[in-house]
Amino acid sequence: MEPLVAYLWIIPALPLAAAAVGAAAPRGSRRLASGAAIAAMAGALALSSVALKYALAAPSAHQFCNFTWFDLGNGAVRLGWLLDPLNAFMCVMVSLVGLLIFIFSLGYMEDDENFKRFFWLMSLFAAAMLCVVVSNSLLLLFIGWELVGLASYLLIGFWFHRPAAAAAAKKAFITTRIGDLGFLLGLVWLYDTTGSLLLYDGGNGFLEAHALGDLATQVAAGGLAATTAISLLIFCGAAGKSGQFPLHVWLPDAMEGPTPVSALIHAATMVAAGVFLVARVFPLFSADQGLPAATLHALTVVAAIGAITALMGAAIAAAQSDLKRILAFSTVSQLGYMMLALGVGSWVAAIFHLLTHAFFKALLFLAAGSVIHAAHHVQDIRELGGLGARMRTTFATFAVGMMALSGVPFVFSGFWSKEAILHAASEWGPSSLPLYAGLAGVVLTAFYMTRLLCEVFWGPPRSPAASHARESPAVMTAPLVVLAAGAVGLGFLGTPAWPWLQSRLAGAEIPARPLLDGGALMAVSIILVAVGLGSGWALYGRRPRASAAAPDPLQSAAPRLFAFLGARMKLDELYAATVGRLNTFAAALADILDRWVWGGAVGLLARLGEFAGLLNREVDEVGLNTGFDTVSEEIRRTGQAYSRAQTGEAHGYLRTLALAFVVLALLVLLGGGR
Amino acid sequence: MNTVLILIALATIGAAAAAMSRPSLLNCVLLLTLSWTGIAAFYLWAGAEFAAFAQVLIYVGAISMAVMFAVLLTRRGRRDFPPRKGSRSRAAYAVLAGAAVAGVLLAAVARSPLAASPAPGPASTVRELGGQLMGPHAAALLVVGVLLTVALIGAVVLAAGAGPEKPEATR
Amino acid sequence: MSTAATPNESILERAPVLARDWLTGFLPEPARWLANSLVVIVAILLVFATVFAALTLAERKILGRVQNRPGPNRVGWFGLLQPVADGVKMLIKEDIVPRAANPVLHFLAPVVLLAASIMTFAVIPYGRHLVPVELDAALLYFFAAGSATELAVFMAGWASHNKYSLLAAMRALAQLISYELPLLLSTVPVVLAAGTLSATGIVAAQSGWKWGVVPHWLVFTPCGAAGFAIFMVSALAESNRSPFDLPEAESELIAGHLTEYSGFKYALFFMAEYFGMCAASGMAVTLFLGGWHAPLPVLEAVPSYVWFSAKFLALLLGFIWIRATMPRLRIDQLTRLAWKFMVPLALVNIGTAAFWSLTFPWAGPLQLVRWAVALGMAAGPFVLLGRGLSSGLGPRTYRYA
Amino acid sequence: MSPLQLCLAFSSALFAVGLAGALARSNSILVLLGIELMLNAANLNLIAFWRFSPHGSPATGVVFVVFAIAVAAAETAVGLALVISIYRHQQDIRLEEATRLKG
Repeated sequence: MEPLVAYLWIIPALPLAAAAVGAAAPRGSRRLASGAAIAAMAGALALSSVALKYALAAPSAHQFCNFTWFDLGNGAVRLGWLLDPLNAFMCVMVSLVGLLIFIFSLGYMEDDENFKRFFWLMSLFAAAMLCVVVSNSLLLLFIGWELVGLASYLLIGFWFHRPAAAAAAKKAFITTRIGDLGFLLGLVWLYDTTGSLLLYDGGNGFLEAHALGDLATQVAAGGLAATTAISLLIFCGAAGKSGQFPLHVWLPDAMEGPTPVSALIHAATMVAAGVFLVARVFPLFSADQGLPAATLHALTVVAAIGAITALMGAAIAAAQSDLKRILAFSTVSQLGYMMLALGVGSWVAAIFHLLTHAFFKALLFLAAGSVIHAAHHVQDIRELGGLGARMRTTFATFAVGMMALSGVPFVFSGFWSKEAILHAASEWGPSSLPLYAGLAGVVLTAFYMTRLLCEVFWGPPRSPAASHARESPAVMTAPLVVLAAGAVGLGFLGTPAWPWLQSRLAGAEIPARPLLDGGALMAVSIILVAVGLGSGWALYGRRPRASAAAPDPLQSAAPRLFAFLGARMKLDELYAATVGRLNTFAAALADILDRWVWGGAVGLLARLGEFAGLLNREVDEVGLNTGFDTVSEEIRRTGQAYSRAQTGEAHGYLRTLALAFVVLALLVLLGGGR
Repeated sequence: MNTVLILIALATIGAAAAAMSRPSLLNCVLLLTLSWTGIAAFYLWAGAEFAAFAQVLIYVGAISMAVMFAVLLTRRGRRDFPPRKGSRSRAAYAVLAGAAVAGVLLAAVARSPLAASPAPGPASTVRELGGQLMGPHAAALLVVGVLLTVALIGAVVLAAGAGPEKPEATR
Repeated sequence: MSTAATPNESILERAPVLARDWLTGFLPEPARWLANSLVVIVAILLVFATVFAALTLAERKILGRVQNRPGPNRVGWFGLLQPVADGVKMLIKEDIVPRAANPVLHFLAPVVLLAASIMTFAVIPYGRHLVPVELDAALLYFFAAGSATELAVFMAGWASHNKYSLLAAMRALAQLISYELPLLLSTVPVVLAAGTLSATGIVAAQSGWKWGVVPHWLVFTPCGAAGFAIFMVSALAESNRSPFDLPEAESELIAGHLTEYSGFKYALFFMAEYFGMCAASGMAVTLFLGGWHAPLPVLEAVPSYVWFSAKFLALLLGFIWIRATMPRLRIDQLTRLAWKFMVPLALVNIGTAAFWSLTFPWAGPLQLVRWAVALGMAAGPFVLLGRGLSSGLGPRTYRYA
Repeated sequence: MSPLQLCLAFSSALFAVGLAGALARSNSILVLLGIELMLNAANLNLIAFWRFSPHGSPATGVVFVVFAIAVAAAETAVGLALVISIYRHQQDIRLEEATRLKG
């Protein structure tokens, strides 16, 4: 029987089929659409787990199966499917989280009339994400990448009748598009130099030694190595999709979509795609490490961007008042951590953090979803409060998620994955700045999560909706519990003492280090978490805010900083000021050019033609006609003169004849005509 | 030899001159017929019998008849009987022109050194003439045949054609 | 095979010539030529005058007998002196000339007519040696002289200054001109066969007998027979005889163009008519009936002029016979007969003559084919055109002048 | 004066008479006949030269005359027909009247 990889394409195919069924089904068939979606997701999960078993059987081998999409003259475009531990783990994560979120949305989207459309869009998204994950060719990956972008646009703008949602969808799509442009350029450049976009192709895939070898030697412009330049271009795509520093502005606004969408797309999967991409082509990124002469290493750029994003995300999250916006900025910050991990060279730590983050961030979002569902779509934390007593399970699962995210030691997965990143950062040669940024991030994360917890769950209910909140139905709380278990359990797979997950991912046995090895770094991080939690509880726990209008303790402490952070560091305005104005200026310039320069020229030509026509008529009228008239008049007059000779008098003719004859004869006779 | 010629010449010219001067049309035509017979007589004197008989047969027999009919058909009234005022001067001019032409021709004849050959003229028999007609002049004969047919049919059509209005015919 | 006739030079044959030579013998040489011609002229006039007289009588006698009545038998023995009586009557009748008539033309008309018809006798070969004038283009001369008669008829019509006589002259002219064409065309086959225009040549061409019995006369050839028929009918019309005697028929315009003539001029017109008839039959004999040749070689002994006179008289009797039996034709029937029947027939006859002469060398059975085709070509058109003549005649439209 | 010159004189005289006649008479028919006379004068010349030509050529002269006579006949027929049709239109055949064909 062929190796499993040949059948890998079925995993994305199932949700795609469900999407097709959902789309084709008549409007009202809600049960059919949701049932198909969930069944497809379950099938995908089963297959992914089987694939994982196969992958784990030979962790270091990259099993691939390539086929020709279409041949173009002499060259042929070849795509392919890949199976190795990284793919397998991602497949399982995506399908598992997807399945739980689908089940959750059954309850959440209950009273929405576009129920059917929601489910087939979600399955379309899942199919696209799975395609990105299992593809062996950058081109196929790029196709999936674009479909994911489309699905996110459609889902963010799900309630399109709300202008904010439509604007947010457009913003998300355009910013990610800018990133994708860089990705496409890198892809094209790569294809041009290596001649193949296949990752692994029995030796001549571009990730394999032979291609990388000669790629590294080429020096692109500005002293950058070719691989560095290509990697940076690909990183643009990743930054765009994963919401890294310059291109993160769309993520907070993406919260306009329904909460399950935010959970699935803007927490677990899509944003993680960027990190997965960089991890996937990590050999390309790290190829220039060996070149001492290179002025810039791709990974240092990644690390820098990651650090900046982590700090900035955490800081802004602390000053937000909207429940989902706080979680969105927390996601931005955690993605910054993953990029930081990649930058410092450990893609295994980044992927481990990605997996754990997927579980507890999905958990937090779903819990927020159930809160919003219960509080009749009130999202402002200042108006919520006192929900702990009213929504027991949601409060409990939210607390687990909060502790995992902020990295409460030893029990929760968040601590182990963040620990691995900090450990990798500490070992990074060039500079230790990323380490300090990471540590600062830890404090801030702990602080804003406790602030969120206190504001929402403790204190008096500050609005009628909050006071009427009831616990969500079982169909919503069950996935929360499963996710909570995942958030706790997953951590134990990757502890330094027993690095099972890391070794599987790396394909090589990583030596087990004693649990408290490097105790100093671990102790420092534990202390920082405690400081964060304490300060959060101090400001918001002890004296929870009495009313919605009450000033925020942080605000009273540092009003200008708080306002600055509240306004998302004014990045949107900055962009508007720079890119926006540039765009309008370019448009105006084009308009002027078109109206005056080209239009002018055409107008000129038209007038020229008109003038030529006029000139022609004049010359014709005056010059030629009169000329002809005079000439013909002349001819007519001479003709008339001659015609007068023809009198019609026969006698006259005969007489002239006779006389002429006589004259001639005389001439001949007298003139001696001999 | 010459006396006969002179006689014929004088007779013919006299008849022709008389024909041209008589006021009455039919008398003119008859006198003309007489001059035509005079010409036929000259042909006989010159020895060309065939030409003479042809002249008599065609001119005296046929053409005179046609002219007679034409004259009879176009007799409107006697208007042209009294000589018109313009005709006096025109006759004078005509005679003058005729005299001038005659004078020039006679002068030319008198001065041209024509070698007179007293030998009796060649006798042309009808067989020889037939040979000539059918030989070198065969084409000309056919053409004349066609010409005659076409002319005569044309004449018939012209003359017999219905005029724009025939007042006197129907009244 | 044809046997050439031994020229009969018997005394009788040469008698007239000898007589003439004896008569002119008395005169000196230069005048002899003139005398000869004078003798000939006088002889012709005498012969034909007597023939004219006899003819008037014979015609009235025959008409009588045909109409079962005796005819003139009062004057002289059996009416023999009737012509003399008529002559005397004509001479003593008053010669009336209309006042408004053009006296010169009025007198000149009969003279020209008689002169023209008498001139035609010059070329007819009466006997082997009795040819008044030996002309190369004799036939052409005969028709040239014949055509002069039309002029005289017009003069008569015009000079009498009478509307009816003028109209009658025009109708007579139309008839004469119409029938002159078939007359000339019918002689073309003869000329084709004989190869010459001279009368003696034509007669010579008809000498000899086929199988010793059938003489070589042209009348016995298909084209010759058709030619002879057309010639006779046209001759009848030319001399204003019987079926075509419209101009001076009593039922038409009184005496036609002769109304204003009386007395001797009237007689002259009649004499000219009879001379025309004689000339036509004489030429017919020369052209078609072998001139003075005897019908059988055995009869060669009989002098040639006897045979000529016999045939000549036979034809004259034919004329009179036709006059006795045929009804008169209307003017339109007459002209239609000429233009739609006689002229086309004559033209076709020329075709048959061409065929006849071209196929002369055919031998044996081909001769039969030749005869059959020639007869067909002669008879066919005759029948077809005949049938076409009276068909399609619209109702007569009378246009009153 | 040799006979030939006499003949030529005769024909020239006839020609002149014809011309004078054509010019003098106002009646179209007589003008036509005048021209006819001029034609016959030409024929006279032909026969004269044929009669007195030195090398006794075959009957070309006579052939020419025959043809000339035939053509003259055709011409007269057409001329008379024209005169008759003019008469039918104008009821008058004076030559001065028929001036419609002018420039």
